[in-house]
Amino acid sequence: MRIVCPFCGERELGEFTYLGDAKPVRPEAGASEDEVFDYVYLRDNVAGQTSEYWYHGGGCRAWLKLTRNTLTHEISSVEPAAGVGARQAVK
Amino acid sequence: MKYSIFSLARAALSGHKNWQRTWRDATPKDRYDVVIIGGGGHGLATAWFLASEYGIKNVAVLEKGWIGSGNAGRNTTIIRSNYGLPGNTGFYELSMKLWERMEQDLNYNAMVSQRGVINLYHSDAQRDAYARRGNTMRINGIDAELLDLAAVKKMIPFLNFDNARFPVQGGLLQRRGGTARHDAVVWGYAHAASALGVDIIQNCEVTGFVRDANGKVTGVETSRGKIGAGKVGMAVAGSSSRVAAMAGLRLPIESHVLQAFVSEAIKPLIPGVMTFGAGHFYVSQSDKGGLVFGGDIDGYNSYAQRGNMPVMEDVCEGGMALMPMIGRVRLLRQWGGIMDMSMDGSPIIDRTPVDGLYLNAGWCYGGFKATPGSGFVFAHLLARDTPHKEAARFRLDRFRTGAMIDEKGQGAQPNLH
Amino acid sequence: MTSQSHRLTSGGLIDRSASLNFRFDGKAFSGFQGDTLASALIANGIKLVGRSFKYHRPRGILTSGSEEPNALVELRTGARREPNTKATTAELYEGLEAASQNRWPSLRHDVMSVNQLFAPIFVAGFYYKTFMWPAKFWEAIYEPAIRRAAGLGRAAGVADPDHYDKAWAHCDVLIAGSGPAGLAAALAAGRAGARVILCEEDFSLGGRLLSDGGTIDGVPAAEWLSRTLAKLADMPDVRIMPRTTLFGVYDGGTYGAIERVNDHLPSPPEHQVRQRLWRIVARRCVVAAGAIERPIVFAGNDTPGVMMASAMRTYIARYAATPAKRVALFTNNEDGWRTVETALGAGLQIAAVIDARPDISPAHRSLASKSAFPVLHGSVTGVDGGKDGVRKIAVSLTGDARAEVEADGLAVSGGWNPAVGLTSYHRGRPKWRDDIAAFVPDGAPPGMVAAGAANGDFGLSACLSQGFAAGAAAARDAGHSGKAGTAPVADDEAFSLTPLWHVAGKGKAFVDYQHDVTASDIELAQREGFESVEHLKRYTTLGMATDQGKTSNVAGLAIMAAVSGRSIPETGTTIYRPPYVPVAIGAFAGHHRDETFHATRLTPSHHWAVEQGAVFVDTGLWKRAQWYPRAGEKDWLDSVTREVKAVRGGVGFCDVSTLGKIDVHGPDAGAFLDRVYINTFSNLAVGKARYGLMLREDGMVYDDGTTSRLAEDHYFLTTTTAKAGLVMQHLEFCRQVLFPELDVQLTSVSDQWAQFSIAGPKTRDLLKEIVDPAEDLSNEGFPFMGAREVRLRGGLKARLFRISFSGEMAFEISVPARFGGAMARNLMLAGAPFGVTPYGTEALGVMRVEKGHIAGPELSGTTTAADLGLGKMMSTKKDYIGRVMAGRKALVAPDRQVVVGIKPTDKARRLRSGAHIIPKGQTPGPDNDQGYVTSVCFSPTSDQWIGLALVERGRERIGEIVHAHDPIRGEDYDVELCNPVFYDPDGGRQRG
Amino acid sequence: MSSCAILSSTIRMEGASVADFSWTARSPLEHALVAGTHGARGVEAGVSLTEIRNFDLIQVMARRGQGAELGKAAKARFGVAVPDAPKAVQTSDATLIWSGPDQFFVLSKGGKHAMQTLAPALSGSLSDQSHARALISISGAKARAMLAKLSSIDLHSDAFPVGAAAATSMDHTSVTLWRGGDRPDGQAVFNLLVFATFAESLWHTMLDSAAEYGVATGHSAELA
Repeated sequence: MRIVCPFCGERELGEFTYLGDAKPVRPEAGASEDEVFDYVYLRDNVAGQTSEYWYHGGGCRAWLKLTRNTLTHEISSVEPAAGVGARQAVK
Repeated sequence: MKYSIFSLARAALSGHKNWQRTWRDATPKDRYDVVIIGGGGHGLATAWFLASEYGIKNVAVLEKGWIGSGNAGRNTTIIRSNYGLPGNTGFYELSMKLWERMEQDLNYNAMVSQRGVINLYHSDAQRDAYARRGNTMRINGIDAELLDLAAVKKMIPFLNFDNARFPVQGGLLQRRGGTARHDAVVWGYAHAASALGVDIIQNCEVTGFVRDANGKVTGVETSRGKIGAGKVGMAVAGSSSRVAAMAGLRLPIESHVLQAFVSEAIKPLIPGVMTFGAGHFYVSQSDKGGLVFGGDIDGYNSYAQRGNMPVMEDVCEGGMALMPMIGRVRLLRQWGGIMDMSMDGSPIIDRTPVDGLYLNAGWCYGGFKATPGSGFVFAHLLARDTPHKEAARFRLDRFRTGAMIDEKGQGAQPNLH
Repeated sequence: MTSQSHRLTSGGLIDRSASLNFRFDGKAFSGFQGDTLASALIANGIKLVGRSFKYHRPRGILTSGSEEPNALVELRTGARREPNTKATTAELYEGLEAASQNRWPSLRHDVMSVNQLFAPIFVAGFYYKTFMWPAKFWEAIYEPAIRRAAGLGRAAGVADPDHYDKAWAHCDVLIAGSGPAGLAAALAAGRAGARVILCEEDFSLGGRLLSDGGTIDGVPAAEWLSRTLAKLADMPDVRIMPRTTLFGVYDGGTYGAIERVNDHLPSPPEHQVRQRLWRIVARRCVVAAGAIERPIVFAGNDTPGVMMASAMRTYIARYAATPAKRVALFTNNEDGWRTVETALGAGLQIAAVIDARPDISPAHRSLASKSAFPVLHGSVTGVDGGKDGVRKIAVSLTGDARAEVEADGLAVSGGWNPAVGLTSYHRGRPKWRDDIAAFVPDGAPPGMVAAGAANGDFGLSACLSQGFAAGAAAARDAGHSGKAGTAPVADDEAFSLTPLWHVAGKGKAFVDYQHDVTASDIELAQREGFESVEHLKRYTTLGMATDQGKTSNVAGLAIMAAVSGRSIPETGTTIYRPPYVPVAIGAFAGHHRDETFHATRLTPSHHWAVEQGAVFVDTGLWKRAQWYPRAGEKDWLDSVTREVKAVRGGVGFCDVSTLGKIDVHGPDAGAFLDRVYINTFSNLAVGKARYGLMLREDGMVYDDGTTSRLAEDHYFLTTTTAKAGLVMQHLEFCRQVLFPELDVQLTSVSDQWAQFSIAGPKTRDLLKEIVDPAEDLSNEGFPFMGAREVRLRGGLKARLFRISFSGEMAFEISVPARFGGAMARNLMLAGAPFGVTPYGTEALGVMRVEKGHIAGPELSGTTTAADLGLGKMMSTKKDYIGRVMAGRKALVAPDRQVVVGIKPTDKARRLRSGAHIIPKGQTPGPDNDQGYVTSVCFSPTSDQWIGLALVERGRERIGEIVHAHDPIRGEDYDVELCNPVFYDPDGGRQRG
Repeated sequence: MSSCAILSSTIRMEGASVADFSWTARSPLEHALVAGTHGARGVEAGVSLTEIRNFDLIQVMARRGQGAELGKAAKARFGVAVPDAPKAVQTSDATLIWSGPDQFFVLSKGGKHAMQTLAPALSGSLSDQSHARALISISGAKARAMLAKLSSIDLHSDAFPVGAAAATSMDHTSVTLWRGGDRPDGQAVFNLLVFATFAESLWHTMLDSAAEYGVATGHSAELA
C-alpha cells in the first residue's frame, strides 16, 4: 500500500502506523461511562469506504485521516487529522 | 458409510464407485429449531454438538459459499491450550480435550497431531511471563514445561544459537499442542452432523433477520428464501460486524487481515510448532511437507482477504532470524484471512441484546484451535440459554463492565492483540 | 562420461565454445553455456529425471519453463542444497551438481514405487477415512510414516551461507515478460519518454521468439530481437532485468519481483548476493507473461518422453537438443504442428501426428504427405513405455478403429492457457473465452493490463500490436506524451482449437503430475460432494504442488465440469495466490537475519562500557550494560550485589539515556500535560520535577516517568525505555487530533541527551567535582525534585534533576549526547576518591524493587493506577485520558490484584517471578489462584530475596503468609505479604 | 550546542586529588567509521560515505497558527524563505531543511547558528538536535543503487532533484534525507541525518549495501 501524505508526498506503507476508525469523537469532559464506552469500544467496522487514523511516524509525524475502502484497500483521500477527533473546543 | 481401512479396501474393489457424499446436499426447510449462520468449523461443530450432546437435531447450518471457505480453510492449523488468563485457560483446555477425541467422535481423520508447541523466550522478562503462564496452565491441569537453553538446543538444534540478534534463552513447551488438518475438521464435522440429521446448506447467504413484533429474531432471510428459526446462532468470524449490523448491533470488533504462508514440500525438517519470541514468526510443517508459517496481522482494517508485502517480509525475516537454514526453502503460496479482532483479544460467546440471536465471534487469530470447544460451548448456550462454565467470561458486556480478558495487555486496540 | 549424444551438430542459442561439466545423480555429463539443466540432460539422452509424490512413478521432463511439475532436483550440495529446483529453469554452470529426489535407493530402482501397488487404496482423500484406530497410533506410527513418505527434496538443514538483499525501484511502466508483446510494450513506452522496467524470468530475452522464430518487420525474429534490444539499451530510462520474475502485485501499484543475481554461478562472488528481492513501484503494468501450453489427460501421459509440444521445439530450436529421435505429436490445435516443423527441420523423424480435430489445414496435410508421416484423426489412449521412455502409443481413431504408433517421444498440445496469475492476485476472476477454450484476465488490479498471449491472443502479430498499444497507453496514462512511433508488424497466424481435456482409457491419466492427481480422483471427489473447485483442490491437492497448478488447474476443473454437468465457467477457478513462482524465504528476509535481524541502538556511553567489560542486555533495540563484572566474581549475582552495595554505601552511576525524552513547548504545555497525565502538571513550578502517570483511554496504566518544568512554556518529559516511541505517537495523537486548540509542540530529544543517574550518599561529593563550584547543590539550593540547567567544570552546560529511582540521594544529569562517553570517564575519574562504581540495569532493577517502584512487569497493560498503589494520584478536578473508563465496575472492584511486597519465610529461599500466589494451606486450583509474582531480586540491603506481586486484596493482607506456587519450576514455598517499599520507607535518604 | 568537540579543558580538582579530564565530544560513528576503502576490490569505489562531524542542528517549530510569523522571522534571519514543502534551502551559512508542517531544521557549521543565537531571533519552539543526529554525505556512481536498498522513495533525478528533501525511513530507521548540490563531476550528493543512537547500526547496513560496488569512507569537519 502507498499513502500520499499531504505533507510528504507518496510514501510506502511501512512509514505509517494504523490506529483505527476516525469516526468516533472523544466525548466531552463529564460524559457518562456509556458514552465513553461507545467511543472506546464499539466500531462500525465497515466493509467498504471508511475513514481512519494513520500516523506518519516514519516521516513527518503527522496524524492523517484516510478515506479507504476496506474491501479493495483503495485510498480515496488523505488529509491532516488535525482536530478530527476533538470534541467541540471549549473556548 | 462408516470410514475405515476395510471400507476403503472394499471400495477399491469396486473402483471407488460406491462412495456417498461426505455430507448430504440439503435443501432448506421452512423452519428449524436452531439456525447456525456460518458453515465454518465453529458453525458445523456447534451443529454437531447440538445434535450429539443436546439432542437438538432440527438444525440448519447456512453457508454463503462452500463450507470451510472462511478462516477454517485459511489458517496455520495450530492447536494448543497455552493461555494464561482465567476465562481462556479452561476454555482452550476443554477444546484441547475435544481435539483429542475428535476423530473417534466423528469417524473422520482430521490428522490431529500432538507434536508439541514451543514458545521461545529471549529475555528474562519473557521467561518470567512464560513461567507465569505455564503455572496458570499447570494449576488448571494443563501440561506445560519451561525449557532452559540446553533443553531447547537438544530438542530443536537447528535454531540460530550462535549469532542471533536476540538469542534464544529457552521456551515454554506444551507437548499436547500441535496441528490438525484444517479442511478435514470442517468436512469431519459436516460428515458427522449431516449423519445425525443436520442440514448443511451451501451457497445460501443470509441477507437479513426476520423479527417479530417484540424484536425477537424468528428466522433469517437468505439468498435461498426465508428460513424460520427458534434460535439463530452467528458463527461468522471475519464477518461478525457485517452480520450483526443486520440486527442493528455494533460490536467491539474490527476485521483485520492475517496472512499465512506455505513453502514447497520438503522432507521432514521441523518437528512441532515453534513460535519466535523476538519477532513475528511461527511455523510448523504439514504432513505433506510444506512449512506452514505466519506472523503478525497486516495491521489495518480489511475485508480484502489478501495481504501486503511488508508483513510478508517481516515474517520471513523472523523465520530467517530464528532458523537461517530455511533461506533456500521457497515460499510457495501466501494468502490472507479476515480476523474478528476483538477489543481485548479474546472471543465473545454470548446472547446478544436481540432476543433469539446468539453470538460466537471475536476469535482474533486463534479461532482454529478453539473449533471443537467453541462448538461445544456455543451449543450449550443455544440449548440451555446459559453460558457453559468454561465460557462464562466470554461475555459481550465485559467491555462495559471492565472485566476484559487481555492476554497481551494492549487494551482497546484490536490490531495490537 | 556420456557425450552429448542428443545434441544437434549445429544451431541453437548455446555457446559451443564454452563447455560446462556437471553431475546428475553423481554421474558426470557436459553441456554448454546457454543450457538449462533440463536441456543439458536432454542433450545427454537422459529421460528419467524424477519420481512422483505419491506413487513414485518415473517421470521425465515435461516443459521447458517455470511451470514444470516433474523435473525437480536437489541442486547444489551441502549448505547450498536447494530442494525442488526445476531443472527447466536452472541455468547450467561449470561444476553444477544435481540429484533426483523422493526416491530410494536410486532413481532407477525406487523402493517406494511399491506404492503403485496400493494405488487402488491411495485414492484422493483416502487418509481421511483411515488411520483413526487406535487413536494413539497416529502420532506414533501412521503420521511419521506419512511424513517421511511425503515431501519432495531435502532442505540443507544448516544455515544458508549466502546473502540476500532487498531493493526498491520506481517506474512509470512495468512490463512482465520479454516476448514479442513485452518488447513491443517497452519500445512504445520507452519512446514515449516513460521510465520503464522490464522483468524477464529467463536468462535470455525474447520469450517464444527464441524458440519459434518468425518474421517481424520483414526480418527474421532473431534479428528483430537483437535490434530491439539495442534500441532499448540506448534509452537511459528503460531498465531490462533478466533472471527476474515478477511474482506478485500488492496495493498501490507495488509489485514484488525476485532477481536471481548469481544463481547461474557456483556461488555468489564476494560481497555479492545470491538473490535480490525487488519492490517495484509502478504507475502502470503491462503483463506480457505469455501463455502456458496445457497437457491433455490420457492414460500414461506421465511416461518419460511425453512432453509439451512447445517444450519439445524449444529444446530442439533453442538448445539444439533432441528429446526424441522419432517424434509423435498429439494435438487438438494448430499450434502443436509447429513442433512437427521444427523437428523435421532438425532432421528428426515424425512417427505420426494424432490430431483430435476433425480436419486439418491444407498446408499441414501437404506437409504430412511431403514428409511421409501419417495423420491420425483421434486421440491417444495409452502409452507403452517406462523408465526409459515412450515406446509405443495407442491411438483411438474416429469411429472405433485403433492404431499404434511407434515413437520414442510424444509431443502433446492441448491448447494454451494465458498466464493469468498476476492479473488475478487481487481476487479478480478470469473470464472464459470459448474460441480459445481458456480463461483470460479479467478484473486485473488497478493500473494493470495484459497483452498478447497473456491476454489470450496468441499470434505473433497480435502480440506485437497489443503489446505496443499497451505500452503506449501505459506511458500516456503515466503522463508521458512522447511519440511511441509505430508498432512492429508480423504476418498473422491462424489458431484453431477443438477443446479436448481428457481421453478415457485404461490406466492412470494424470491431471496434476506432481501430486499424482488423476482424472478418476476428480471423479471421486465429485461423487463425495467436493464439487466446489476449492473443495476439489483441497480434497485432491490438485494444483497445490510447487508448480501451483500451472499445467493442471484448468484441465482439472474442466473434468470436474464434465462430471458434475456444469460448464467450465460455471465451475469457476480457484483463487489465484502469489507468488507466481516459489521464492526463497531468504530473499524475503534480505539482510535482516543473524545479528542484523533488527537495528541496534547504542547508548552514548556504549563503547566506554564495552571497555569496562560490561555484560549487555537487549532491551528492545537497545544494548544496555546489565552489569560490570570484576575479576573474582563467580556469577552475575556477585557483580550486581557489589554494585548495589557500592551505591547504597557510596556512589554509583548508570547510563539511563534509553529513557524517552520529549521537549514539550508552548504556552499550553501545562494544560496539555494535565490532559495526558492523571495528575496535574500545570501547577508545577519552573525548576521542579514531578512523577507522572499516563493511562490509556481504556483506563489502564500506559506509562510513567518524570517530567520537569524548565521554563514557563517548556517541559521536559521522560518516558520508560520500552514505550518511548509509542508515547510520542500517543502524545502527538492527543495534540494533533484530540486537543488541537492547545498551543503546544512536541519534539523528541531522546538522542540529544546522554543521561546518567548518579546515586548514593556520596552523590553530592562526586557532583561537586563535576559541576562548576558556583552551582549550589545543597539541599536548600537544589532540593529533592529540583530540576535546572547547570554549568559543569570546563564550561559545558548540563541539565540536572534531583530525582531518585534507587531511593538514595540521587541526581540525574544530562549532557549533549556526544559528551556521554566523556561524562562516564569523568565520573570515574572524579569519583575515584569516593569509590564510584558504574552499575548496570540489574542493579538498577534491584534498587527499584527494594524501593517498591513499579516497572515493566507491573506496567503490564492490565493494571490500573490503583492496582499499582497510585490511585491517589488520579486527579478528580480535571478530565484526562482514561479517566472515565478507569471507573468501570470491574476496575474498581475490591478483589482486584494489587501490588504488594513479598518475602520468603525462609530467608535462604530464592524467589522467582512468575510463581503464583495461593492461600496458605489450600490445594492450588483455578478458584484460589490469587495472583502472581511480578518482580524479584536478591536484596543486598535485606540480605534476602524479596519481590513484588500482584495479589487479590493484597494491601488488606499485609503480614499474611501465603503460598508461592511455581509448579513449572517444581518449587513451592511460603512468602509473607508485606509493604512493597522495603528500603527506607520514609524516603529520608532520597530527600537528605 | 555544536556536535563537534568544543570543550576541552584540563581542570584542577579541588582538594587533594588532582585529575585531568576533558569534555571531548565523540561522534556516534567514531567507533564504526574506519576511513578507507571497503568491499569489492579492484574497482573504483562506487559509493562514497563521508561523515560530517562539526555541525549545529536546531529543530524549529512554529507555535500554533504562527507558521507565517515564524517564516517571516526566519526570512529576516537567513535571507531566504523557509521551505514549506519537503525541500532543503541553502543559505549563505546554513541549510534549512523541511521536517514537517510548520517546522524545519537549521543546519550550520558548528557554532554558526547555535541554540543561544537562534532562539532570540525565531519566535517558535526550538530544540537543539546537534547531538541527536549523525550527518552522512553519500555520493558516487552507485550511490542511488545503494540507497535503493535502504530507501523506499524514488531518488531518480526527476523525482528527487537538487534541493529535494524527505523525512522518511531507511531500513526502518527514521532519517532526514536531502539532495545537496551535485559534485563537480556531476554526480549527485545525498545528505542524511540519522538518529545518533541508530547511527552505528545504519552505518554498518550502508557499508553492507555498498560493499558490492566498493565503498570509500571518511569523515570531514566541513559541511558540503
